[in-house]
Amino acid sequence: MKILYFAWLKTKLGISEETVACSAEIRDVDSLVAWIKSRGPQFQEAFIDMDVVRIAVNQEYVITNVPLKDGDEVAFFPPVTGG
Amino acid sequence: MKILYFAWLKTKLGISEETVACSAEIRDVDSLVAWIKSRGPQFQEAFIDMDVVRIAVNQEYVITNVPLKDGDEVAFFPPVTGG
Amino acid sequence: MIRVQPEVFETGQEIERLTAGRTDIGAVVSFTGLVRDFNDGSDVTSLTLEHYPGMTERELEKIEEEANSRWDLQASLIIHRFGTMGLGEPIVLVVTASAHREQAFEAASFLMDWLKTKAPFWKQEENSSGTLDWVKERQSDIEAAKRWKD
Amino acid sequence: MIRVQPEVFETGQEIERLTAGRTDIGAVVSFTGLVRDFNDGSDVTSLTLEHYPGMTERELEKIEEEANSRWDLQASLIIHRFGTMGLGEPIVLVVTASAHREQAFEAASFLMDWLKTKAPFWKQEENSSGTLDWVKERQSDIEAAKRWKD
Repeated sequence: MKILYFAWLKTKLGISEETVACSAEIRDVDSLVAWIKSRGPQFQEAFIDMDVVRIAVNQEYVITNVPLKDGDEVAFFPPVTGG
Repeated sequence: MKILYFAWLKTKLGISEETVACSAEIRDVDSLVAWIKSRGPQFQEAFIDMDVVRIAVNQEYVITNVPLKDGDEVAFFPPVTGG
Repeated sequence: MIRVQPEVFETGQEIERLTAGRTDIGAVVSFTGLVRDFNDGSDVTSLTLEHYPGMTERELEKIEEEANSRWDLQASLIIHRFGTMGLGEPIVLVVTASAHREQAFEAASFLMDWLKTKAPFWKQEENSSGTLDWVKERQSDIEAAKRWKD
Repeated sequence: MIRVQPEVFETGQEIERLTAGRTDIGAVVSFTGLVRDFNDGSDVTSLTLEHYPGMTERELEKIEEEANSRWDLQASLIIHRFGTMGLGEPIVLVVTASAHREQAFEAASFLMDWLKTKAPFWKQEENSSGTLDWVKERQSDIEAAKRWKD
């Protein structure tokens, strides 16, 4: 599945987009976040406060844990500040 | 003093502006209205319901009886409908 | 700034003029009132606005001052036309500029509500049979104006 | 109608286009958000907006649909820019047209409030020392959005 990062999440991680395969370890939003955080200190730090991380699955906001499958698009970003 | 009529008051009376001298009989807004109403049936009718007549003295709304003097400008008009 | 005029105006041009060269304005709200072909259940072919020259300007200035005392505005504009207007033509324009959007929105809404119940203008509608009718005061306008205490 | 674009737009032209040839519209409200030189206590020299292509359009469309379901609108428009913008340039435009002014005012205010808290845009400000800062979410925007129940 495609993972997208925006705004300071993108600059902090130095990644805007990556592809991750679903697995027994990465099967829903919560396990995806846990896996991302395990990748190193900058990942751990970026996701330390989930109150300032918004999540969209297939371009729709999600606020609860939802299952993921290959082909999904998951985006992580800070609270929006447009307008 | 100068008396002005606007909108349906003007069309009903057929007068847009006239000059009336202050006197013992015409000394404030109430007595001016009483005098105007005494001038004939169309005057009587136009001023029969003072709830739909707004009054301005020297271009300021008045809602109570105020004294008048020569040189004043008194206007009678219906509730406004601009905008 | 207020203007009372028979001429048509262009909303965009007026907004442009009000904000040109300024970099301190964050929010601009405009309200344009247009002549529409249908009002209170009857067709309209043209609209004529009578007003009270002199008092109109005074009232509009007072209303604008009041808005500026209640909200933090960086610029404001009221234009109101008089005379005869065709369908789709603009009648009135209110523009408010502020650093913050709620201020600009509220002030514009207030300006329209007070203008509707205080500025000495009277509308006369012509319909397709050629009849001229004075427009009646609307209860909804009176209620709207009451939202903002005197 | 919604548009997401890097190009500058002109508020007047957009209003004109939305209402051209129509005689059923009585009230048009526009909101324009501009880049200002000062924000949350620091000077700003330019603004860059990042967005989430695809989701942005979807969210704006949903917000516009929601406004049309809540208010009786005859036309509506949302334009939001992305990319780098200079001081005084427009960022966002919302236009609502209705037969009645309260409808147009409320819908425009709603569109801005929801857009501010839902549309995936992120502002980055550059100041005079060349520092780039991500703009923080504002509590006042969250409160404003809460006025309109989900």
